[in-house]
Amino acid sequence: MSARYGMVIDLDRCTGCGSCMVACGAENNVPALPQATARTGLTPMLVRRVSNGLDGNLRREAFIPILCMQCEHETPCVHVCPQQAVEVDKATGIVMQMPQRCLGCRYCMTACPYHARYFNWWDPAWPAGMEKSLNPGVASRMRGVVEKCNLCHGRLHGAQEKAAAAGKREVDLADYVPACVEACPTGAIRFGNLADQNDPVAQEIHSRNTFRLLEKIGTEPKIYYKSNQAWVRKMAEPIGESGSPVRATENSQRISEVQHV
Amino acid sequence: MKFSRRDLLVWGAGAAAGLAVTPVPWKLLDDTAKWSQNWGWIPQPARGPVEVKQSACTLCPNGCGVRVRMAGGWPVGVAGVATHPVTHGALCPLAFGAHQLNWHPERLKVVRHRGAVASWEDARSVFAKACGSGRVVVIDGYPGRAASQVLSNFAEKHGEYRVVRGAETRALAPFEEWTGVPAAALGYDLENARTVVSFGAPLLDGWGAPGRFTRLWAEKAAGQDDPQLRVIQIEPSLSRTATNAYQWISIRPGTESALASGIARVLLEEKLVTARGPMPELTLEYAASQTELKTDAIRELARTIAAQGPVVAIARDENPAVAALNVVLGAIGNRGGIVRRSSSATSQLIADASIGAARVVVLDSSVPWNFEPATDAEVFRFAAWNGGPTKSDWLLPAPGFLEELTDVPSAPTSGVETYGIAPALTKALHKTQSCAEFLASFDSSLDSAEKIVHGRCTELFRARRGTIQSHDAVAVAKIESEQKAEEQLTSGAVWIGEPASGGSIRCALKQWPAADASSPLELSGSWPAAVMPALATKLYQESGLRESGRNA
Amino acid sequence: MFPGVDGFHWAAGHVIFLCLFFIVVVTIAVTVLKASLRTARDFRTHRAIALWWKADFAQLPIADRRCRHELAGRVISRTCDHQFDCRTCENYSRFSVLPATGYARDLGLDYPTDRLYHRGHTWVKPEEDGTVSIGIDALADHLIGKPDSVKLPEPGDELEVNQTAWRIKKNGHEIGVRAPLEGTVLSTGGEDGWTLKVRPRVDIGDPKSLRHLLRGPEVHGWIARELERLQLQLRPAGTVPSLADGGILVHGLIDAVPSANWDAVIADTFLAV
Amino acid sequence: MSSAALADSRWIARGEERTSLPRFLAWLSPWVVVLAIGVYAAGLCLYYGLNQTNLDNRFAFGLWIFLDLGVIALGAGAFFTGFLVYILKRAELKPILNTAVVVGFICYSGAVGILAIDVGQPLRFWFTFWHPNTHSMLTEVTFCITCYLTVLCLEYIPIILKNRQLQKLPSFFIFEHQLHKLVPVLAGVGTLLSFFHQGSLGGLYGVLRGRPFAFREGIFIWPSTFFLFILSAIATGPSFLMLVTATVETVTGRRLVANEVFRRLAKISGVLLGIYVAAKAIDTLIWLNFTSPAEGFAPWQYYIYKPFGTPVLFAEIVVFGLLPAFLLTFRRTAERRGWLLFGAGLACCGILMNRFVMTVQTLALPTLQFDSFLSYTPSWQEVASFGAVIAYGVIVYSLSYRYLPLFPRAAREDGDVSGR
Repeated sequence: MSARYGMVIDLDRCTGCGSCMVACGAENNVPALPQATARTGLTPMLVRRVSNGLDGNLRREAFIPILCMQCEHETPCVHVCPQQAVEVDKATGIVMQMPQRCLGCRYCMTACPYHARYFNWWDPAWPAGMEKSLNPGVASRMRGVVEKCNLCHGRLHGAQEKAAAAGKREVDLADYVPACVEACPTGAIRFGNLADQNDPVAQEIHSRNTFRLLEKIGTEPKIYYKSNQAWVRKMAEPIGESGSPVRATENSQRISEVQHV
Repeated sequence: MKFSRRDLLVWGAGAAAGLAVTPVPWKLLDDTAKWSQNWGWIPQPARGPVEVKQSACTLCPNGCGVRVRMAGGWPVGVAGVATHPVTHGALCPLAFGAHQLNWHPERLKVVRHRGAVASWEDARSVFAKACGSGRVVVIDGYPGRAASQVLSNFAEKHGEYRVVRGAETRALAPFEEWTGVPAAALGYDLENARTVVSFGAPLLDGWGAPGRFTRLWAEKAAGQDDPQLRVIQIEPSLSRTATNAYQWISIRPGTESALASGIARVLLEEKLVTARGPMPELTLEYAASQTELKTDAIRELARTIAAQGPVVAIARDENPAVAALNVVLGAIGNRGGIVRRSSSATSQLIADASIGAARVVVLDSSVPWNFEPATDAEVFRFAAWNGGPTKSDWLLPAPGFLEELTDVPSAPTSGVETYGIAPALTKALHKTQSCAEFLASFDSSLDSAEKIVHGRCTELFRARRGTIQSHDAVAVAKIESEQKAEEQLTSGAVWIGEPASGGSIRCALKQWPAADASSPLELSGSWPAAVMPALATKLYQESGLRESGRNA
Repeated sequence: MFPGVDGFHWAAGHVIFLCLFFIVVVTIAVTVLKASLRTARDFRTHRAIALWWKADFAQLPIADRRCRHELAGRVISRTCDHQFDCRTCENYSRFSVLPATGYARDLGLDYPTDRLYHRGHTWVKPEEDGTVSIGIDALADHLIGKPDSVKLPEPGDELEVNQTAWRIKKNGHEIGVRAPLEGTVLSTGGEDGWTLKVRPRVDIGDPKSLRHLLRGPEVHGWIARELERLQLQLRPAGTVPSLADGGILVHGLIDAVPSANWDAVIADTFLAV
Repeated sequence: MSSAALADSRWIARGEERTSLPRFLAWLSPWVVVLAIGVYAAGLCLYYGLNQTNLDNRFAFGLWIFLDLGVIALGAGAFFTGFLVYILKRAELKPILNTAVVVGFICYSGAVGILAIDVGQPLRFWFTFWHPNTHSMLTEVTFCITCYLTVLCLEYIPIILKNRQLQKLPSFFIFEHQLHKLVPVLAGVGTLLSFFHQGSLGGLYGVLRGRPFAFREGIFIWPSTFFLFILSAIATGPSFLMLVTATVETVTGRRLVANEVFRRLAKISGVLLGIYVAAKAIDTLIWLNFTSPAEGFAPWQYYIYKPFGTPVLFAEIVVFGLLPAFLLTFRRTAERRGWLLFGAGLACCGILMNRFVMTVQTLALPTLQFDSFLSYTPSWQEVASFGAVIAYGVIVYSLSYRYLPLFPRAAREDGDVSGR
């Protein structure tokens, strides 16, 4: 039976510490290039800060980790890549980017609704000697190719080898934990096999306050989010959907009516 | 034979057509693409088996357990230790890039004397000479370690030993006077608290060992309308903790003391608490005018605080009023409050007081980079990384991340006593020496840090108290030998003492403390390393998640 | 894409797409191949030469494409549509029987009547032994004067009618003189050093085989027009053309009037493109 | 006459008057400078990588893609004229055919040249042929453009071989002659290819369901932009040919093409533009009222970010669509050279604006709640490469005009429209 790996990210638990970003960068040998900016950097896992749009003591912020959404249906990047450098792995549901085959046309980046794809604008480089600390499980990418979150495919590969050595066909999820999931100090990011009905994560996706980003465009992402706060859930909707900034009063239980003199 | 232009053309076309049917052009095409995949100037990780080892991160005094993936003798990845009794597998974001710190461009590789490259011999001879001619002050930023013992032993003979405290320890300082228990022996029993009132303490943003409070909050509070654990954040601006708190009270900056007094007054006036404490002299109206809150809001806040006990108040830094509020709340020595975790810790001299006349000041590498002693003495600073301009005369390269064996005493805010060992996992990249090694080499009568660690293990085994936690918890009493105990600790296990017993502290606070206007030293409490992992710096910058990225 | 490549699977999209693509590629390739093969065939069958002249002819100015019968005054105006090869012209006999109204003038140039003339300013003189002599005519001779160098064909070379027979270099201009007749070069030299002795590939006994060459009144009409054109081309810029009165040409005109557009003069005279 | 000028004059078709060599070189030299700077900039991009540009992860497409789309649209005159002449047998357009082929060749080769810099790994260009994703519009574009550029080369070769000196080589001449006879086949193939890739370039954006500004529903596998791009390209291709020819006539000061040809082109351009404007208006209404709301996007959001307000939409449809359609169609304006060229110019600006908006606005608009509207300014390297393509075009066209029979003399003086 083929697996469908996915996540449920509990945004109420996310404190925006950024551990997932750093762990992801270290796992995937992301170079820290001084010349890169917020718009040219490589952040396969990127924590975005959002607010309810209000000021003063009614203001609230939340953090939304953005990674490849692993779209299941009409995967936009797979659809547009001219040379099959990105494919949905039938066995795992992972949207696999193959930088070795990438031409660097960046069409997939324009196609991705979530801006979860990154181009290597520079050759990767590390301070002298630091290449010794690179993760041997992941090859570094050359400049001119697109990369993104592959759900720590190196780790999946390790787990598959381990399963094969033990004569098992299926991967034990205890062996396959993506770096961001492992790093999250609050357990906000939960990872599981959505095709397995016994998996708690698979059950979680049906709960009331679980949602996905831009659900209406029909890409069926396998990364789910969860929040008990209405204004945070609104963040998943397309811009313009809600019309005006979210009203905080919908969330009044959690915001005390402390007033200024 | 004549060779006409036409012949040349025909020959050329024929050659091209002929070449096209051979594998040559296709092979060349393929090779160019392969070449683009294997550019020589792109560093590729060395392939090889990965082994996982455990140690502890000693970049700050919280000593979180780390699981380090090693390849070819070098660390290639850091993760938390799920079975760690304090962190439960969590780490601060910076730790995930810490394995790259040893190659940080700001790594100190050679001895420097006022900026110029010098040698260890130069440093030694100057130190030896100066040592013989006057008082030596040794300053430690991470007290309680075996290395600290070496430092203090040396200082006892040649001068004085002082410590630099982090903000979390400074917040506990007022209790030293009121209870007679050193701040280093106090901690918070957060696991049993049900309401935590934070006066600006970054509880969810690097306060204490990150795994401890964030995990408690995530399990007991996150996303719940009526959480088991209420976090009330009193802070002027919307911080990460504030936005995730049960309540966020925005006050005027610097009026935490006034608000604490106001809350205490309401608690006592309305008899919301059973414990007794001194009534603050300041009126509620004064607190309201200071904080720019309405008096009703303060009353409401006090009622919310008292509604769900046990309650503990946590100050960001030293704040006697917040400490006194704890007394009023009955949090001292009680379950869910401020507890004494250790009976052994002793009071230490604080370095931020005037150092006095000294010939030499030695700063251990654990001292935060922004701490500059106010002295005319010759300053020897040990550090693994260069944090920028410094007044120190000597910069001595100290071992970096996981380059030396050290032991890990209890974290500053921990409610229980712990002990662990952080073995060196990687060989030193440069000719480095720790402060303890350096000092011990001048006095043969001093025990080395390793010997002290060994002694502590033996002591711990003989005391037969507590448990050793690795995959499972084993009572020390059930461990066969002291070698076994030391072996376990060296491979990442952590010793945990017995939980603090209630009422072990007697607090004698007769009078509400005077408002302390002095703002404490701006010292980074959580990440004293002079630099951040390059990856973290970069990712924070690119994500815009943190403006400065300094305090993790 | 192809079987054997990672992750290959046939799908309707593949089939349609690849079929279309390969049809296009094959069509383009076939087109190029066909053009190349036809080119090769034309060379093999000597059609190439005829085609080449045909194209050159098409590019000649209309004034240079006058029918010989117009030159002789048999018709008022007619443009040649047979590339000056009257041997294949079905209208030749229709017009050749008409009376020539052109009159003979003293051209001041020597155009012996025992020779036949080609529009590229060469003459052909049939010899008794069945060979012919070929040389350049008086006007060309006067134009060039003493050439800087002459590149003659080697004995044994094949000449093709209307193709370059020999090349003359003069004052930096390269002049290709067209052969009036097809045949094999027997010898070179002769009286002025560049007359060719040629064994024609056609039977000169047959009157039809040299029918494309000018003779009699046609020569006069033709040279008169040539002189007129020359005069127009050689006049100093800005002057009004004066009518031709048959003044005697200087030998070596190219040296005498260096300021003229000799490129155009040579092209028009020797039917170059 | 200097020997250089003499040598040069031999390459000019006999009987054609061209400006003197020094004046011609003086005209070329600034363009050569622009080209040289652009080639240097392109070299920087190839050597150091695309960090030389100001493109970024959000603005992954920029000036270059706009240039590609723009010149390919303007170059549509080449295939469309070929289609009209060879397939629909409109022989009266023959005089413009050579110039159409050259313009097409310049546009397509320029676009392919820029694409070679624009991709991150140009050495892997052939991967698309080896692992094609048949679902991708870009695969279709790559295949068609590669094939069509080959076709254009094959159509351009006979024109080159007609040069006075090259024609003297019998093999060249005969090959030209034979190839020329087969050009109708190539025109047919070119028409097929062009219809597809002009459409696929539109489809490129239309399939982006993650970019609501571009996303369109469509017919079978083709979104509506597929058809709109074809329509707009064939509508403005002839206009661009008119502009080019008129510019050459102005620069050289001689009449090259009969007025009748211009009027014919204007009529074709105007009528097609009218159809395009109508289709575009209908498509816009469907998109704003049905497609976007179904995806959850509020259409008014697209037009609140300046400078992309509703005036842009209005300009695109009315000022650069409806107006030139009228100017080109109606006899009274079409007969006046000034109005005619004004209309043609508007049509060309309109298509450039459309391609610009489709590229830039699509990428600049936010999709997620927490996205922001972004802008981007091209780096000098991008601008220089852009300039190089234009300079390349001018140089190639100037050389072609000077040395090749773009407007055959015979056809002009004989009034012989069948001239080869």
